[in-house]
Amino acid sequence: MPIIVNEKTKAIVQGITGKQGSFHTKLMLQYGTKIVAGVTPGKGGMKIEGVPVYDTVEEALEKHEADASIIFVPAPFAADAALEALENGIKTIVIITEHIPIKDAITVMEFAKQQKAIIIGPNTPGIITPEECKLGIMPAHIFRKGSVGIISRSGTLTYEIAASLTKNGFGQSTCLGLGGDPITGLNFIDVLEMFKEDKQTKAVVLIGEIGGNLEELAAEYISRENYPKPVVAFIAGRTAPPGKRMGHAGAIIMGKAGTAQTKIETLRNAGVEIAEKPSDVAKLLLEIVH
Amino acid sequence: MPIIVNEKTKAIVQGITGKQGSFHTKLMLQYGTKIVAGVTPGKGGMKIEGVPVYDTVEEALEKHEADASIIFVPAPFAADAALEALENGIKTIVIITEHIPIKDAITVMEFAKQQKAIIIGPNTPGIITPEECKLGIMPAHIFRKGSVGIISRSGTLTYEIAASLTKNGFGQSTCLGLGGDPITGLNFIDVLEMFKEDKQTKAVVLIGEIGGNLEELAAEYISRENYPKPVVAFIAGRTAPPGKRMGHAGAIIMGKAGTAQTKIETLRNAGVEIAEKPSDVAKLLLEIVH
Amino acid sequence: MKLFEYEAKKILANYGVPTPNGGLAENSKEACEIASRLKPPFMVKAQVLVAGRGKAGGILSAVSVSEVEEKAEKLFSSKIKGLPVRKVWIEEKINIKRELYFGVTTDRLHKTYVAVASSVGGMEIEEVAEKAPEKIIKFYINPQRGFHSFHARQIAKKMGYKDGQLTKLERIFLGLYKAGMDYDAELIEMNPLVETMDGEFKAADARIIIDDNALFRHQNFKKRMLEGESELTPQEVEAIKNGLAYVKLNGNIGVIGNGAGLVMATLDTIKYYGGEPADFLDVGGGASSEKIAAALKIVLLDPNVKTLFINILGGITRCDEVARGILKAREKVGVIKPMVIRLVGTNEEEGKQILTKAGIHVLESMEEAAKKAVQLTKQREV
Amino acid sequence: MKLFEYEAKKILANYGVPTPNGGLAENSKEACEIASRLKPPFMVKAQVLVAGRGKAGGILSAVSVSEVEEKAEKLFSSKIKGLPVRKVWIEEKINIKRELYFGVTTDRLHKTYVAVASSVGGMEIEEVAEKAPEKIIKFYINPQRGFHSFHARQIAKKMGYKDGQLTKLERIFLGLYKAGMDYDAELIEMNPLVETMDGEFKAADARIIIDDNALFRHQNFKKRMLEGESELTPQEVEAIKNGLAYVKLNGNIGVIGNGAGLVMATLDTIKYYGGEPADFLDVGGGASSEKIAAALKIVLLDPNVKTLFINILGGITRCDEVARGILKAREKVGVIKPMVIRLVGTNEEEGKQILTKAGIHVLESMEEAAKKAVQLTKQREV
Repeated sequence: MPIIVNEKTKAIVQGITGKQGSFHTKLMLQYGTKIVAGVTPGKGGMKIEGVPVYDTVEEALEKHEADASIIFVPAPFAADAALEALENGIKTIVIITEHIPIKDAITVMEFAKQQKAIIIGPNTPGIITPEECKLGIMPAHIFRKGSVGIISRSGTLTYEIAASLTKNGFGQSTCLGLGGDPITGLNFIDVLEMFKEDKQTKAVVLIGEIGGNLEELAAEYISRENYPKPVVAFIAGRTAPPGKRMGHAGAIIMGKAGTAQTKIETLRNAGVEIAEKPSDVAKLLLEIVH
Repeated sequence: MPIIVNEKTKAIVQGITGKQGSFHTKLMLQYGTKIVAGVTPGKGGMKIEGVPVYDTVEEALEKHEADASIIFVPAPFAADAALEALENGIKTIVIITEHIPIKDAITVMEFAKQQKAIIIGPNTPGIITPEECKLGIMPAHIFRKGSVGIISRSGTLTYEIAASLTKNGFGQSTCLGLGGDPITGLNFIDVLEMFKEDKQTKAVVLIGEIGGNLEELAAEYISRENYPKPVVAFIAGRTAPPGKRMGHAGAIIMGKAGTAQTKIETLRNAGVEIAEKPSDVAKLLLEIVH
Repeated sequence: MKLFEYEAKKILANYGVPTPNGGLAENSKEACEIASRLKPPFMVKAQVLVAGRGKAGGILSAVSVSEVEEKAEKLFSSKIKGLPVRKVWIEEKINIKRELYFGVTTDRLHKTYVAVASSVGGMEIEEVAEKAPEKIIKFYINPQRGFHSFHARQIAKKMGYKDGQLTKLERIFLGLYKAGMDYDAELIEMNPLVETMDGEFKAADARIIIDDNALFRHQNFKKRMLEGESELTPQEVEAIKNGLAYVKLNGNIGVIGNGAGLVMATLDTIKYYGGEPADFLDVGGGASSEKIAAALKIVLLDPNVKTLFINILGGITRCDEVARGILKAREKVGVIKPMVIRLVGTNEEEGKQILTKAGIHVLESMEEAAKKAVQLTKQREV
Repeated sequence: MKLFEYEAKKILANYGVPTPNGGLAENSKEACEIASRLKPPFMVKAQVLVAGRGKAGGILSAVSVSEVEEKAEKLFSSKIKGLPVRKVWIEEKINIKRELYFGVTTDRLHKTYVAVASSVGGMEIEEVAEKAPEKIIKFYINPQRGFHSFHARQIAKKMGYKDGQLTKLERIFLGLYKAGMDYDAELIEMNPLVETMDGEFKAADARIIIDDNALFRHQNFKKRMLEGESELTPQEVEAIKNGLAYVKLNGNIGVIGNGAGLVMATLDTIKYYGGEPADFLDVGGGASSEKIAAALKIVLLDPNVKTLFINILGGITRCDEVARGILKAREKVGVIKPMVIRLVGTNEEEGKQILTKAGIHVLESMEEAAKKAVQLTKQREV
C-alpha cells in the first residue's frame, strides 16, 4: 500500500477539454487510472476519451464518486479550479499548471489546510504509484513497481533518475513531484513522513534543487527523527548563479540562501548519501543494498 | 451565577482615552467592574482613572490578565480594535461603537466565530449583571440584582423597561443589548439558550424592534424547544413606515419583511406574552408570578 | 445611500458587466443629442430614487429621436411619486428573451453577504421569493474566502445555463460582486438582467445602495448626499448634518427622543392613545443642548406639527442639557407650539427646574405624557 | 519583474507612504529643471535595475542645482555595473536620524506572506539577519485574515516606537502591504525607511519585484518588460517571448534541455567533467519544433558559445519535433557550431533517424554526452 494514490483512487480531470488535459487523460486511462469525470466550464455534455465532461465540479460529483482531482486549467484560472475542488470536498489535488501567481497559490494552500486536503504542485509532473495509479504527465514506461520512494522538485530530472533506477532493478513505491514553484502544497518532510509509515517503501530518493530551504529542513528532520529508511539525494544547480531563476519559479538563490552547496552539506551531515551525478543515485542505492 | 459577565470578569477598555471611553471607565469602575487596563494606540504610558494605558492589546495582556474587552473606538477603526482583541485571545467583546460599516462587522463576526468568542454589539449599550459587573454605558442605578433576564435590541428602551421592572420589585439577572445594527454578534436565540441554563434567571424579557427576522426565529426556537421559562416581549415600531431606517441601522422594514406585526404575531403564537406598552412588561410579569 | 440607475450602471460597466448603450440628459435637447448617437428604439428613464418608478410612469419608450425629445420633455415636466425629474437616462432598448435577477446583499442571520439569483426577474425579488421560492437560488458568501468564479458558475448552472452563456454569466456575477464589495454596497442588484434574443446578457436596470456607515470611504457620494442630491428630504439631510436620525411621518404630533427604540416605542404609544406622530427623531446618546436645539428646529418648522412631545430618558444624556436646548431652540426658531415633555434620569431635577421656570410642564411617565400630548393635539384640531 | 526606484516610490506614495519630493529626468537639463523646483541639498540617483547601485557609484549627492546638472551628466555618461543609465531620479536629501527596514515578501515554509521589520536599515536585510538576528521582527500574515492596522502597530511597538510615531508607522506599514498585494509583489520593501530628525518617516529607497507569473494582471508593466526596458538582457526577453527560460552564464558550452531540473543537472554535469556552460535554456514540456528552433537561435547567436549540448528526455516532448527544430534552426541561423545531442524518450527512433541523416551524432546517456561536449569544446579552444 503506497502513499496518497493507489489502485482505488478515483479522479476527475479539471481542464479536461484542453490540449494537455485531453492528451494526458488518454494516457492516464491507458495506464489504468480511474478517471471518472472531467470538468471544463462551458463544455458540459461533451465526452473526452469516453469520460463525461461537466460544467462544474459540483455537478460532476453529483453524478460520480471521486476523491482526487488533477488540474490542467490555464494559470489565470487554475487557483479557482483548485478552490472549486476543495470546496466540493476533494481531498487530493494535483495541480499540473505552471505559472500560477504566488498570491493565488497562497490562497489555495490556506484553504487546503482548512479542508485537510493534500495539494501536489503547482508546476508538478504529478504523482505515480507504478502499476496502480498515475495522476500526472510523467512518461509511464520508465516506472516499475518496487520499493524506492521518490520525492522531487523537478520533472524531467525525476524521469532521468527513475529510468536509471528501473534499469538497475530498483522499482518504485510512489514517485511524487512537489512542484517547481516557491509555494507548493507538500514539502519534503510531509512526504518523508508518509514514506516512513509506508511498508512498501524501503528507501527514499530525494531530488532537490536550488532555492528555498526545504532540503535543509528535510535534513534536520531526518537527523532529528533518526529517519529509519536510507535516503539518497541529488541536488541540481551546483553551478547556478545567485539571483537568477533557473526555469522553475522556485529555483533561485536569494543572496546567500538556497545554494546547492548548503543543501548538500546539510543533507550529508544528516547521514543522507549524496549523488554527484544523476546516474550515481542507482549506484549509491546498490551500495546500500549490499 | 448569571450569564457572560460576573464579579470575576476582568476587562480592558479599548479607546479608553477618548471622551466616551474615559467617562464610562470611571462609571464602570464606580460600579465595581474590574477594569485592568486600557488601550489607545499612541497613548501608551498614560493613566485614565488610575487605569494604565497601553499602545496595543498585546502589550496590555503581557502585563495584565483579562478575559473581556469593551470598545469605544470610533467607527472607522472599531473593527480593527475588535480583531486585535480577538487575535490576542479575548473571548468576550462588547462593541459600544455605532456606525461601523457592515463589511467591517461581517469580518469581525467571522473571526469571532473561528475564535469561539462572544461579541456583544456593535451599537449596543453593553451588558450588566447587576451588583457584579457592568460592561457598558447603561445608567447603573436603575438595575437591581434579581431573576429577570433582559435581551434587547435597543438601549434607552431597555432602561425604560428595566427601571419599571426594578420599581415593581423585579430585579435582573443579566441585561444584554444585542445591538442596533443589522449584523450583531449575538442573536436572541443565543442568549435565550444561555438564560435557559442560568439558574438565577426565572423569566426572560425580550425587547425587539422592526427589521430582520431574529424575533421570528426566537419565537420558532421558543416554540420548538418548549422553552422552560416564561418570556415576555415588547416590540417597538408598530407604527414605523416601510423602507425607512428608524434610528438604528438595523431597524428597517424591507418590503413586507421585518414588521412589528409579524414579530408580535409569531411570538404570541409561540406562547410569549406581548406587552402593548413598555410599562405593561412589569404588569405581565406580575400576572405570571401570581 | 441609494445611487441613481445611471450611476449604478456606470459602476457595473467598469466591472465588466454589459449594460445597454446610453447617456445622461439634463434637458430634452441633450436627450435628443444622446439619442441621435444611439440605435433606435430607445428607452427614456427618469432618474429618481424611488421604487416602482416604472409603474408610476417614469420609464417610457420611443422609436425615434424626436419621440425621445418629446418623452424626455414629458418626464422633465412631471413628478414621479412626488419627486421632480432632474435627469433622464436615454438608452438603446434591448430585445428581451428572458428576464433574470442577480444581486448581492447582506444576511443578518448568517452574518455575511448572500448572492441571490433567479431565472425570474423584472419584478421585486421579494415577490418572486413569495410566489415561486423554488426559482430563487441563494449562496451565502464566506466572508474570508469570498465569492469566486466557480461559485458564479455553480449559480449560472443552477439557473439552467450552459456553454458560452455559463462563462458569460460567470464574469457578470463576479463583476457585480466585486463592485459591491468595493463600493460597500448593502444591496447591489441587476433587475432585470436580460438575456437577449442573440444569447447575450445585459443589465437592463441596476440598483446600488451604499451602506451609510461606510460613506466615509466614498467621499464623493457622501458629498453628493449632503449637497441634497439624494433620496433624502431637506429635513433628513439637515438631520444627518447634525448627527440626528429623522424620519418624516404623516401625523401632527412632533416627536423627539433619545434612543431609537425609545422613540419608536413613543410613536407606538401615541398611536395607542389615538394620536398620529408627525415624525421620528432620535437625538442619540449624550446629546448637547445644540443638538437638541437643532432637533427642535427641524420638528417645529414642520407645518403639520401641532404639538411637540419630547421624551428623554437620561443615561448618558443629561436632562439639564436637554432643557437648555429646548429653551434655546424656542427662542431661535420663534415658533411657539404646545410642548409635552417627559424628562427623567441624569440631572433630572436641574432639567425640570429650568423648564418649569420657563413655564413648560414636565412629566415623569412616558405613557402619561403621550396621553397628554394626544389630548392637547385633539384640542388644537377642534 | 523588478520595478525602478521611481516607480516603486510613486506606487508607495499612492498608498499614503511618505517619500522624498523628487522628479524623474531623462537628461541633465531635465535634472536641472527638477532640482530648481526642489529644496537643496539633493540626491541624484541612477535608475538601474541592479542591487548595490550605491556602492557602484550610482547614487550621488549635490548641494546646488548646477551640481545636480553636473552629477546627472556624469551618471548619464557612465555605466553602473555594466548597465547604461537612461533615467535619473532627483530628490531632496533627507536628514537622517535613523535608518529602518520594512518589507513584505513570501515565505515558502509558511506558505504565506511575511512582513519583515528592523530597526536597522540601509543594508541588505539578509545581512542584518545574519549579524543581528535579534533586530529582525517577522510577522507571518494569515492569507485569509490579512494584515491589519493593529498588526502594524504591534510591529512598530516592537521597533521601539510610541506616541504619534506609532500611528505614523502604522499607516506606512499598512500602505506598503496594500500596495504589495494590489501589485502582486513577491517583494516590496523600503530600505531604508528613514526616521528624520523631526520625527517623521520617509521611504528613502524602495524596491518592488512583481511576481512574473502575475504580470497578466499588470499589463502595463508586462508591456514595458517585453519592450526591453527591464533588468533582462535582449536574449532573455527573446526567450520570454518564445516561452523559454534562459539565463546567460559565463562559459562556452551552449546548453538546451527540457525541464528546469534536468538542465540544471546538465550544467552541473558539464562542470563535473571540467567544462563551463554558457547558458541555461529550458524549453519546457512539449516544445514544438518552432520553440526548439527559437531556443537554438538564442544560443547559437551567443558569440561565446563554442559547442552546443542539447539534452532531451522526451516525456510530453517528442524527440522527432526536437530533431526537426534543430535542423530548421541550423538552416535559418546559418551558424554552424559543433553539436552534441542526447535524445531519449517519446519518438526517440524517429528523432534519431532525422538527425543521423543530417549528419548529427546522437547519444543516449546524458553523462556520456556531457563528457563528449566538454571534450569537443576543449579541442576547439586549442
